[in-house]
Amino acid sequence: GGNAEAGGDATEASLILITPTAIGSNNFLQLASDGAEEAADKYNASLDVYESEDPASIQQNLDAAIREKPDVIIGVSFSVLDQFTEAAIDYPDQQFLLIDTSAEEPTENLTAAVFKEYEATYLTGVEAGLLTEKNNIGVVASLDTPFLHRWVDPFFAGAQSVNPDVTTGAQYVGGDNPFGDQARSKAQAQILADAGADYIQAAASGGNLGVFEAASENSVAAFGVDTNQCLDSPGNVVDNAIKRVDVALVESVGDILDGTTGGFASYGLAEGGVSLTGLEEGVADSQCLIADHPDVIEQVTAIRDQIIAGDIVVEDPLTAG
Amino acid sequence: MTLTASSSPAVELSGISKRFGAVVANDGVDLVLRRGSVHAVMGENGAGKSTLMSILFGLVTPDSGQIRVDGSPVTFSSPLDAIAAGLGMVHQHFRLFESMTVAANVVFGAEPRRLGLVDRRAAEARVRELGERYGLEIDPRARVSQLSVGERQRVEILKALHRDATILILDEPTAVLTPGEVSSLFAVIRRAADSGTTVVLVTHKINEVLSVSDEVTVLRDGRVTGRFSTGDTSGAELVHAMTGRDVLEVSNQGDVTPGATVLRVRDAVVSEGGVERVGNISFDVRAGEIVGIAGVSGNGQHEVVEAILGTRSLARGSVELQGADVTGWSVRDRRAHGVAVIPEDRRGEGSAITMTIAENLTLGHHRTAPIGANRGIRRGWISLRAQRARSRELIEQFDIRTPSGQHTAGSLSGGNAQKVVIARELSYGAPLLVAEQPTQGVDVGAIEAIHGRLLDYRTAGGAVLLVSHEISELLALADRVLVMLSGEIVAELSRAEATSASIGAAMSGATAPTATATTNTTTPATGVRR
Amino acid sequence: MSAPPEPQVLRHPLVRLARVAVRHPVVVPVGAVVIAVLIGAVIIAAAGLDPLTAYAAVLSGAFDPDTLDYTVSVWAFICGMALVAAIPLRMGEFNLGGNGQLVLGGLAAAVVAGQSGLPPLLAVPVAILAAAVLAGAFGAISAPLATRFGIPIIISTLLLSPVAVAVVSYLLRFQIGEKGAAVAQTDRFPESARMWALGDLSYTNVGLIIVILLMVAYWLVDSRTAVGFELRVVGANRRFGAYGGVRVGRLALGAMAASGAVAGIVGAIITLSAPYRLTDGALLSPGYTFAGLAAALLAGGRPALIPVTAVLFTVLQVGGAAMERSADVPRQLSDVLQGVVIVVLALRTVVDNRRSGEKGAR
Amino acid sequence: MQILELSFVAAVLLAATPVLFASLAGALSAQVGVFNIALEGQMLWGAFSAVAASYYTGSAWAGVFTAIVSTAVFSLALAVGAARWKADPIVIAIGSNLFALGITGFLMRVLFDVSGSFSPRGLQGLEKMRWLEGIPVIGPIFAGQTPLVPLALVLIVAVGLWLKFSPRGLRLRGVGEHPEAASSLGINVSGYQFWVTIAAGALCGIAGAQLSLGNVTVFTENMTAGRGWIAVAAVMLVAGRPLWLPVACLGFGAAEALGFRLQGVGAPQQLTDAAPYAITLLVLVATRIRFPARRASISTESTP
Ligand SMILES: Nc1ncnc2c1ncn2[C@@H]1O[C@H](COP(=O)(O)OP(=O)(O)OP(=O)(O)O)[C@@H](O)[C@H]1O
Ligand SMILES: Nc1ncnc2c1ncn2[C@@H]1O[C@H](COP(=O)(O)OP(=O)(O)OP(=O)(O)O)[C@@H](O)[C@H]1O
Ligand SMILES: [Mg+2]
Ligand SMILES: [Mg+2]
Repeated sequence: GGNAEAGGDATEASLILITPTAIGSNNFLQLASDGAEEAADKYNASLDVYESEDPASIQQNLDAAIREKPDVIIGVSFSVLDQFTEAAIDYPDQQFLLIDTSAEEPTENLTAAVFKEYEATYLTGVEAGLLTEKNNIGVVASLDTPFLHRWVDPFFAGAQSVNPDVTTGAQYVGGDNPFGDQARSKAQAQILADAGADYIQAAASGGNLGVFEAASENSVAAFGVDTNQCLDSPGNVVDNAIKRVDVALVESVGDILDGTTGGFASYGLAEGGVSLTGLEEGVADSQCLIADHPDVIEQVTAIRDQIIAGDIVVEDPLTAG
Repeated sequence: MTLTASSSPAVELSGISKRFGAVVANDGVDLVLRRGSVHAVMGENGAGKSTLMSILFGLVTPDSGQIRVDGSPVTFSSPLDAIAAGLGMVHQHFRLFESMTVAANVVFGAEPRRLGLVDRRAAEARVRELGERYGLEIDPRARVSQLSVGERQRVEILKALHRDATILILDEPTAVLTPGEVSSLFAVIRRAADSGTTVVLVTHKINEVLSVSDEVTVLRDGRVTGRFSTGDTSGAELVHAMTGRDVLEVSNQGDVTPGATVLRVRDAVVSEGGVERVGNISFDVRAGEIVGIAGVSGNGQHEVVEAILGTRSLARGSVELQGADVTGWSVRDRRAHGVAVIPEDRRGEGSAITMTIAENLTLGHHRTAPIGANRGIRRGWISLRAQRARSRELIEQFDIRTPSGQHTAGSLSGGNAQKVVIARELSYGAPLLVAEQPTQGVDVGAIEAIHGRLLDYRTAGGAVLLVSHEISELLALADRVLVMLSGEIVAELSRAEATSASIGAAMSGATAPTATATTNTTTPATGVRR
Repeated sequence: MSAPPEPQVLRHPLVRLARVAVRHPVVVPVGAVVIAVLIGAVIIAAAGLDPLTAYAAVLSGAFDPDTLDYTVSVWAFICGMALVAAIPLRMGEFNLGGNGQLVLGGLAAAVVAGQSGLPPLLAVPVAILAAAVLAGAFGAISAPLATRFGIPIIISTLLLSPVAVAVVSYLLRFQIGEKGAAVAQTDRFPESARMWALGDLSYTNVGLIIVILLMVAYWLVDSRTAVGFELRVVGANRRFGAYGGVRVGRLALGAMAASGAVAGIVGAIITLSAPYRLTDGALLSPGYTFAGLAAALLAGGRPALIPVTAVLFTVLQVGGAAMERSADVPRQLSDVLQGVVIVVLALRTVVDNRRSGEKGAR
Repeated sequence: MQILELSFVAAVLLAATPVLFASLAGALSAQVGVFNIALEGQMLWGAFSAVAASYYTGSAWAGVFTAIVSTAVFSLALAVGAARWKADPIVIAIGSNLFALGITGFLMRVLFDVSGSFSPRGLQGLEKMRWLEGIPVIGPIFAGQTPLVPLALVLIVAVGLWLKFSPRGLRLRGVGEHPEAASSLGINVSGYQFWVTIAAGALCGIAGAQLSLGNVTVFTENMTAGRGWIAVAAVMLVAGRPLWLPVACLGFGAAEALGFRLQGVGAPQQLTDAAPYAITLLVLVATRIRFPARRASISTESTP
């Protein structure tokens, strides 16, 4: 968190980022805040980050932000949707940007950027399906919420698409600190490992570190999310379902500052908004295990292209019901 | 009685003063204790006896004054210092670890060791050895929670003796003992004194002082008002020194004819953990009579009281109050229907020491006028003004020694705390009054007053059930005496039949001679154990 | 021998007044706050930040006229949760299960508001009533657990709370939640089932008045009624209460039910306010339960003091967020300060009691 | 589900170890009559200071040592307040739990400039006892654990026996059971309470260190996540008797691990969340039915 005054003393624009909960160990929110900082740098803008605690404090932060009259107020995640939709109607002169969610009836001053994380997770699933020797894979996710299923169901679907024999298991961290309890996430990864899984997708936010530790102590490899987490635990992470929140945020802010507002941009594999580390430049230096499997990369690249071409449609667990 | 006046002073206290806020508990007290003597300290409630003993034992630091042991000045900053100087104290309120064994309690803090661990065998042997030497036999492995009051007191004395105490302080040791227990305690005290131990005995009971002590010091309002050699004084003189006046013994003249039955107990059985504490007893108490219940502590009397009040339920049988069967009623309903109880355990049950005296006097009146402002719709509300006025009145009427009703009950001396309970219970004006050890720890002047009030209660048509260990109290007050043993009523004695001898005999199981009952056994015959 | 004479100056009426004033129950928390603020300043300064700026930001953030509306609403919730803690505290018990009772209240309110189709004038009262009943019943469970099984209320409430939270979370996720939403939450309630507004205030609504009424009721019951007296008697000595005819079991049941019901009402008010839906976890994340517990402890359960101590925790909570927004001081500092205030207060009351020598004087 | 597998035992033990240390702290405090619910906050502080020290020194054992010492210092407020000044330990504990939550998050931001988690590259965790590998039974259970895991069990048994058989243990128990009685026998009651509370702090320090350098190698905001409260419940469950703690704590661990495994067959995550608490409550209810509370003590005179 904190606020970053970017661009020296004479800033040309102002941004305020509102998160739905404390950033804490939530790497998704962390990424959004990194993206906002990057945008502030790029457009020589000032940036304030307001961390909320609950719906009422989201509203309160939003009110405070509106009083500041910045060029763009950025809201992250589905949790801020209600408040932003209403504010956009009440304050038509204020520009709002929603990241990772979009309004059903958007107004001109409400721009949105959403991601198709499920497409990337499908690809990590494909990698797991190809690599698994025990034909058993799993996921450790923070909570059993519809949104987090974007890292669960497509992973299994991708694996099963290339390896119909694969069996699956999902574990949800829960407890008092679902987004940061590494001890629990590690114990749960251990359970998956004990049950015979050799590839595990980590979608436990701050708890991913625990999954990687479990991987290092068992003959298991893990997949990370959002950024290149291979760097966090070299030798234990195969690949990552990257989500370019930062890129999307920077681009959207640029669009708004240029006067292109409204509507929503969808960032999938086609738009380069989500991807795998293994499909990017510099795989060799990524510390990811996938670098040792050029054959797998080749197959995954092909499937990625099919998805982009629309030959394969990955189901979004959110809309799938 | 041995002559010890000439022996050297073991302890000298001079000019001891102690204040608690506005209260001067000790005011320049001088006290000389001679080696091998039994020294009684007497005084009214709140005279400062316990405070003085606490100072002597290092529990309370005096504001001024000096203590000498064997002629050399000492300062006790904690009981540890006092213990090291050869003092031992048996507190008014027992201080025992209930979950532990007798041996553990005795050696606690001064444990025999083997390989760095507590040597349990040595500890048990020590308890047996001391027990034999002083006539304090008790099973070292028994758990304190299972001991009777008298047995607990032995443990307390053993604790002091284990530390080789040469000066033994006993603060009101007889308040809860039966006559048999008292005489065996006195035998122990004599034995100890004869072997060189100095004993300080705090008590309210003149006859005890006269029978066991060598010297007497009397305190009043924190000051010494008399020093006597027991042989040269009389009960009347001591009472005068304590109270500044002569005290009349009040007694029941048998001049009231009992009226309707107020309390009717039928076939009552109380059991606990499968053991029958009270077995199938029946009795009545009528308006205008005082029925006494005699018995060694722990023979079911307390359970009977609890069953009447409703804090304990009957396994079988019934309790009728003023013609209504109240067996299944709550305490509140029974109280409303007309029963008041002066409980045995005034601190644990009869009061809340952190609340004010006024609040302590309010409980039970808080739903009735005038405190529970019971005018029409104002039912259930409390009138603070009425509460205050009432507490002022009762403090005055019952001579409760306190600066004001807004002080906590915990700041009162033992006897004054008892007066608070008595004041509250008598002022309900309930048709039935159950009084359990009502004069426990109360000074002679106050005993006179309490006895007077109980008689007045009866004369005014109240029914009184008096549970007491004091045979003299029962003889003075009761119209009839029931004697309980092992949870059953073993005798009913009319006023004419009741004598010290007849009650005592029934208490100990009719024919058995009382004095020899407790020799050579580790489980003395104290009836049902608690 | 009498006590050492007091120096002449100390007997001056003004000095006496000052001494009484310093010991007055209202003043004790103030002293604790001053000490806590100083300790906090040391921590801020040690972190290389400016304490004055930080505190100024806290105060201006909390009392900024623009946000006063929000501040007052937070104050109401903290007061409400302080009552939840204070009622059992009076009889010497700790209710650490406010979270579970809060979410159950939210659940009941959400079910009534979302699926009833009640007319506008009825929907809100019925929802609040349902919340009070459900949460009250849940709170009451701890009483028989204590009287029948000897499980202290502090433990049973602590253990029951996460169970209730999990159940509500489960229901939201799998049973009553909005379909297709990214997080587990209900649909928005219809206009008819939203908390009645107070003028054109956007955060504070009729919920504030409800909480104030609850506080007045608690004050009256505590100081002026037989039930309040009985609560305090039982708090001081349970056996004394039982002997005096207090139905301890029933009283505990009533106190825990009332405590739970108040938590339920707070949960209902929050749920029925903007954004008019129950979201998994949203009732717990602001930490009203602990702030309320802290305020109640700080007030010693005394009804008249709760609104005052609640102000303190409101300022720290609302101002803490403002401080982070504008003064670059990590938000966690407000937890630090709250912790320090509570600890210092617990220590100070003791010191004061010793000095005055009046044990337990109220 | 493979409940009887040794890997399950190892997992349960691992999950239970921080709670074991913390509950020993709670049980000792209970024995001297201090109701210690500050375990959560102290453990959190221990976890933080262990990671911070390991980061600065590069040695995990220095981290453990620092956690022990600094958490003992951290517990001073409770020790002084509850033991010396007779303040309400519950209130102090609630305050210090809040303080711990705030200060660890605050320091993470000002010292390391991160929020959420702190696990810098190269942070040293505690070594596992790999040299036990190959030994039957012992190997599969302990080889993957830090030495602190067996230490927890050994310590609990040692403390339990010490309490029962040593003079100081006897006195310590007496202090809790009847402080006036102990003090009238010359025992320094507040001294015992003070030092036991400090020792409890040190134990919570180890608990935290095991959590942040043993179970995992990272510090996360609020990483104790209720484990201290579970320890409080465990102390309740065993009525303060240390020798029973392993049963209670491993019971919790098993309940949790079982809950995780049930997720594998379709149980909702919320069941896992609720299970340890619900089971504890049920066990408390069950045991209380069988052991009715002891009768109130008899007292004779009531002078305050
Ligand atoms: N801790 C205390 N705080 C305040 N006042 C006290 C305290 N201890 C004793 N007092 C007061 O000091 C006076 C002397 O009390 P003390 O207990 O010594 O009397 P006592 O002679 O033992 O009386 P009793 O025969 O009733 O036991 C009483 O007025 C009592 O109220
Ligand atoms: N002879 C003895 N000397 C000293 N202490 C003893 C002796 N016998 C028992 N104790 C102490 O008395 C207490 C009860 O002892 P015991 O061995 O019966 O405990 P226990 O019933 O096994 O304890 P628990 O049931 O609580 O585990 C303990 O505190 C013990 O240390
Ligand atoms: Mg006395
Ligand atoms: Mg045993």
